[in-house]
Amino acid sequence: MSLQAESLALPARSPRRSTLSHFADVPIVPLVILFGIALVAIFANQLAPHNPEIGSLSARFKPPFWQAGGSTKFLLGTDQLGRDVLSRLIFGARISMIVGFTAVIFAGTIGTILGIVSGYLGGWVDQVVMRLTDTWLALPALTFAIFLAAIVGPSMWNIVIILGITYWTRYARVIRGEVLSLKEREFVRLAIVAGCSKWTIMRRHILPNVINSAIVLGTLMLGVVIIAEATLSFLGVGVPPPEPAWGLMLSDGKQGLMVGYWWLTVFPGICIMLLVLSANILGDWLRVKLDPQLRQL
Amino acid sequence: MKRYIGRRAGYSLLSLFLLSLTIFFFVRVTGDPAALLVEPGASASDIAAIHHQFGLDRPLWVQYGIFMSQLFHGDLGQSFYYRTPVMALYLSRLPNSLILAVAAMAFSLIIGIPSGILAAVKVGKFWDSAGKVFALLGLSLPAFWVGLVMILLFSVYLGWLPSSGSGTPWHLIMPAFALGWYFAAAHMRLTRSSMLEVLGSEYVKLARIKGLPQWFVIAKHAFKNALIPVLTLAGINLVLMINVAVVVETVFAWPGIGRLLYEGIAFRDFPVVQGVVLMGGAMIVGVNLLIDILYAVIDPRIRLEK
Amino acid sequence: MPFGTVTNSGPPLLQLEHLSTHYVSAQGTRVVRAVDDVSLTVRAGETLGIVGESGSGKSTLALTLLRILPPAARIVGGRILFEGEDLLQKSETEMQHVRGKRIAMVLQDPMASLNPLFTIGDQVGEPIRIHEGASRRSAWERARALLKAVRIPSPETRVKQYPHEMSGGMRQRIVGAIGISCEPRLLIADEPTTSLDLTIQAQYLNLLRDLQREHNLALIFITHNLGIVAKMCDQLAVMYAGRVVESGPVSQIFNTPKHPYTEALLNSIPRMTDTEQRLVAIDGQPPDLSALPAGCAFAPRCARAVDHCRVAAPPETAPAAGRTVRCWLAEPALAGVGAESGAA
Amino acid sequence: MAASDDRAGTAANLSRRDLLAVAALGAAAGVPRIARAAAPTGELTWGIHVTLASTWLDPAETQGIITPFMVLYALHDAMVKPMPEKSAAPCLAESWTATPDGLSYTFAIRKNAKFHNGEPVTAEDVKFSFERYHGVSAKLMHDAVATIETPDPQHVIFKLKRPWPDFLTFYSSASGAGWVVPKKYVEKVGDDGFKAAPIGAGPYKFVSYKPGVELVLEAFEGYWRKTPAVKRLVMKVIPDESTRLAALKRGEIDIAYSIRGELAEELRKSPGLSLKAVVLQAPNWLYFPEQWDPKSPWHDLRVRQAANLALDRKGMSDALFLGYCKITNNAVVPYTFDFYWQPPEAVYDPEKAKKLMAEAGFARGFDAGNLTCDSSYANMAEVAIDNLQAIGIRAKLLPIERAAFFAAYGGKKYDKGIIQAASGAFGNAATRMAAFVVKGGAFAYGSYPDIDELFPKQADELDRGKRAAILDKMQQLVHEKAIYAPIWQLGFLNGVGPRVGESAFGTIPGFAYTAPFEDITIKAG
Repeated sequence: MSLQAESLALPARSPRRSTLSHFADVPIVPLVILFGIALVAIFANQLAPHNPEIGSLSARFKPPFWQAGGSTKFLLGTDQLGRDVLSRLIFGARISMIVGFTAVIFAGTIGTILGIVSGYLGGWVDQVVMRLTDTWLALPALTFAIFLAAIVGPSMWNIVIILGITYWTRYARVIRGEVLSLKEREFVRLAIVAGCSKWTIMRRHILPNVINSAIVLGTLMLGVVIIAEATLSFLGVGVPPPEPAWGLMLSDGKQGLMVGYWWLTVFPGICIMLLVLSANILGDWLRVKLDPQLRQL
Repeated sequence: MKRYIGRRAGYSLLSLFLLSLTIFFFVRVTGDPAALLVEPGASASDIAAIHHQFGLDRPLWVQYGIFMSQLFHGDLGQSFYYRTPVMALYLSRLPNSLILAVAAMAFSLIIGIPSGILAAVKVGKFWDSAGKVFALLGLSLPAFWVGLVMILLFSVYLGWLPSSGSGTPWHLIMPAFALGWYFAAAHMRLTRSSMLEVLGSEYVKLARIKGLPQWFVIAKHAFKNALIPVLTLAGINLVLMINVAVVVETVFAWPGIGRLLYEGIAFRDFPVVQGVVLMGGAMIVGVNLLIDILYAVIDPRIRLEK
Repeated sequence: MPFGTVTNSGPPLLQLEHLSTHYVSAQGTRVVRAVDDVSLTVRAGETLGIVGESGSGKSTLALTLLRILPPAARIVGGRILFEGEDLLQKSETEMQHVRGKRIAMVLQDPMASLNPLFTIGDQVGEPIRIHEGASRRSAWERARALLKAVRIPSPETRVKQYPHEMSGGMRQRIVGAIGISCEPRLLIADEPTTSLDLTIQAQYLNLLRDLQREHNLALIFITHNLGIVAKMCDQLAVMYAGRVVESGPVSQIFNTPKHPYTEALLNSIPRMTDTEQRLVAIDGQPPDLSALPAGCAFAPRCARAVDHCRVAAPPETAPAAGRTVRCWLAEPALAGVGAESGAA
Repeated sequence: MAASDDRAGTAANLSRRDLLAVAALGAAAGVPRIARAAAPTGELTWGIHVTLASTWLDPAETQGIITPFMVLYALHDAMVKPMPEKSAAPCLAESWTATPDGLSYTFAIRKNAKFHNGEPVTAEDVKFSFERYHGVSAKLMHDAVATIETPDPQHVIFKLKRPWPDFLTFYSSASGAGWVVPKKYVEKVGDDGFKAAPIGAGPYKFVSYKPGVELVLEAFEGYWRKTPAVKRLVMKVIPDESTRLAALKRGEIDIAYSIRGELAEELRKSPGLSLKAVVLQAPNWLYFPEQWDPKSPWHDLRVRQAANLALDRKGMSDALFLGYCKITNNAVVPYTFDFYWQPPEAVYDPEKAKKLMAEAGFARGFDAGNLTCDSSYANMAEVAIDNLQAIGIRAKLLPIERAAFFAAYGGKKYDKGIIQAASGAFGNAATRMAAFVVKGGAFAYGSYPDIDELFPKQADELDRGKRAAILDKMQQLVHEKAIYAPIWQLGFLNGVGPRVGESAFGTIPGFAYTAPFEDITIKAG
């Protein structure tokens, strides 16, 4: 047993570990936050006091209830169109979760498959995939987003597709690297000797061994994707209004910052921050737990 | 190694060619620049006139041929919107982008590396958590928001720094920080984990067994090894910074390349989009080669594999 | 056959008294007793072998001696008397003067033990420069001499080379050279041969033995290979679940093992045709060090365990001079008492 | 002349703060201030919301959008252009006459009109500029004109192929053809050279330009109308609205274009800053492309009328534009255009709207599909959707990036649901009808025969009164059939800093930017 493993993954990794003790040191707070956001997203209809998309122009810019002029009718105030900020945050949780998770899964699926195929088959397949990732890197995410938005039109699902298509390369690179080292391992060689087909080996032997890395990367990418979603909104090609996406709220509300309508950006900002922070802390933990080798983002 | 680099360069040229093809056709699918140069309601003949002026009335493959032959002569064509050569535009913006990227990179490394090391050395202690939270905050807040809050705080309330524009080092501080923070976080993270890995390595253990003082172990045996992945990432990030700075450039009215590209897309200025993306691609290729060479300088394992 | 010209005489060079090192998880909820109440003695020039399965605490014990434990580990009790001084009372700076100079250590992975970015000469000469304040040049000279001492051909060119240019056996010898560079009194070798093939292994063991003789070194040899113990060691300590379950002169233990675990280990020797092979002959799994059973940690795997073994942990007893054992069966009287109290 | 140049040189080397100090000193010392005609002093800085393009420096490139004119008004001058006093004011042309048959226009050039290089503006320059013009309307204009005669340097005669009532409209405001550049200089330096260092006949001369970043201009003391009061103008591109306001608050800029919504409120509240609102010649509207489909609810006039009644234009304007939008109730024709017809005032009456819906058989409302709009106007559309929802018309917002939106709008891709759009195109009521109402119009998804019938009649009508009557009738029909639901003419809100005396915002009706530049002053003291 090396010191490295000990220092990173304490307590010592003895082969006989109960599943429970495996998760004994899980970071509780981030997990609770993520579950909380997920619950809010699921029960948004029950939780939200108002319709998130419909407001009244006569009730614009009401501050949160504890400030002068605020009322308990709108606990966290109202926005530029008189919509309830709390309700929008609650429904925003749903959109952020859907956008975040599906985009990450989408990107992860493409990237993992291409990474495995490219890493395992090598040769011209590898070259094509790697050239493709090079090309992708040269096209900034935003360029893509606007192109795609122009072609397919903006919608929540298109944003998911855009983010997925943009970020698959990170998976491809990491997974490919893993596969290259897995290829040299005994069990893969044994499988080859045993006469398994390439596809069987990739599916049965390689995939289960890289899935941990993909999960860790996915947790870390969740944050990246959510920030990217907000940035696309800032550039006017994000989730279209009036959907209450957090990124859109942050971007729409930024105008109010200078006027003193701080609640328009601070609340969605905190929500995004909590979600991304939690995902990242959890991702860091998972990385240590599942895959100490995975260093790059 | 020369042959290796040569082959790599060959592949990179291939990706650049693919990129030119992709971007050329992609940009033409997205819309008609003429529609943006006239108000809605303009006549069809007006629009046809613009098409003719820009050469958009010719077959696509002819347009691509012209584009490629110009490219061969180092000419990226003429901007539809600015009516000036794209290369000149690009070069006029490049210094700004470079200054911003280098300053942002300096910020991110100056903050990222020492605090990453600190977080790794004091694992599980206050500095580790502080470093982690600082790192993750940079990742958790969109740059446009950080930028606006900074303008509000340092320009409007405190009056210390100019709100926007370029020209003096004072103008550079806020955009460089806003851009650098996100990357600082990434660099700190990588420094931390790479440092942890190196600190957990057998040779660092051996160095401590030798009785070397802690700081010496960190400074000599750990730092240099841990730096390699960080430098690699920094190299790639430097190029990314040039290409993705659009948000920061927009907020701080910093006249860089990100903004040029963004406007190019918004105006369907095909030559600008093609030019900027290709130049960006060329830079990434260049930096990747540079990293390979740098690697060889730092790491004797590669240097000697002739 | 145990080798050893030095007998149990003279003052102890190193004396461990009830040493315990625990790993504590970040939340403090889990405690792993990696080293638990270990007492051992090593005399100058003597070789002590420590054997045990993976995770039995051998390596942690070695790191405890040098106090280079990972942050989560705590030395929770005991004393480490080295040449009469308690190492646990020393400051970190004082410890730095012990490490490398008075106690050296050879790690198990020669491939990973050398920093890939520095030359061999630099790394071999480093302890000399640090501990003896030697100049760069004289450290370089000494490094060359050391390479020669560990029988590395053409040391003049080798000092200028980088680790990746060496074979595994050569690297392990270089690590050995680093170990003896400041002429320490005690050398700890943590499974130094696991990653070497058989011939090189034998060469390396011979080298270690020669070095030991030349420098009158005390050697602590951590291994799971009883064959090597038989070849190299004077004394033997068998570790199980963080504790020393049996210790004493090698010949005595080999002839009359007192602990069922030791017995099982010895029974597995004939089947070890490959030195790489792990101790798979014993049924069952090593215990989870954070959730040890109430009684003897070996009881669940012990064929001869009685009820009492599962109730209380056996104390360390001395069945003969220079020998210790932790087993109720070794002390039937005690076992009987235990059985009564267990029945009551 | 030499002395004044020296003074100017000294002033240019002083920073703005120094100049203020000097000015204050002057005031304190009681030096009598000369009313005008003194040398221009000081510097003003603009924060521009769009990207400055090189093409804006050359009137020959003028496309059909209004933005280039923010620069053209400073650098160049036209024969005839919209000015505060009238929409076709004599500028480089002192006067003009048209023959009764509408086939010949004679312009007399102002004698003291000079280019920045000191050379006089001649008939040759005017002819050259017209022929050189290759902006959007170039073909239309070049085709209409048979010959251009220059009997002497002071006179130009345009001979048309056939009568064209809109000639002067296009020559004066709807294109760049009437803006004059120096022939000799352009021929010497070429088109690219000209864009790199343009010379015009406007009140400000070119100093430097960084593409997309910054334009610096300096007062031209030989300008015919008057000597500008401000020595230097700097136009800086600051794309982000919040940043523009921050820069204005800090005094980094003096005039900030386009400050909307909450930021406009903040601007209004900020001491020392003032809000200047201008009504653009860009009406916004909702369009119902399904109205020609008998199966669609929109086919029913009452439904379209209900949609009209449902829009709370006033509330929307108050909320989004501080009430500065002009609610004309004319869907596509701006009130500043020739042949504009004023419809009855817009009414907000959701109750009546619901009643109409019920009468049309939609008491429980209906799903209207998407409301598609240019994403830069999504905020407006969000309110419109709320308004429509209140009377049971349920639509989903689909904001599309500008370029894609107009391409698809013009390509007749949005044939379902509702379209929210706007147009700031130049022209008059007839040009707007052609594009948005009558059969074959670029943005007309259908048409009504009675309106189509009227259109060719007005085009051939030389009598202005009769033509106006036809166009009035057409606009009235558009209103009565509720083809559109007009929203308003957009209020363009800008910020002006404390140092600015006269900002020249809103002096030219329908023009969004500061002009004429020679009228702009820095506050004394």
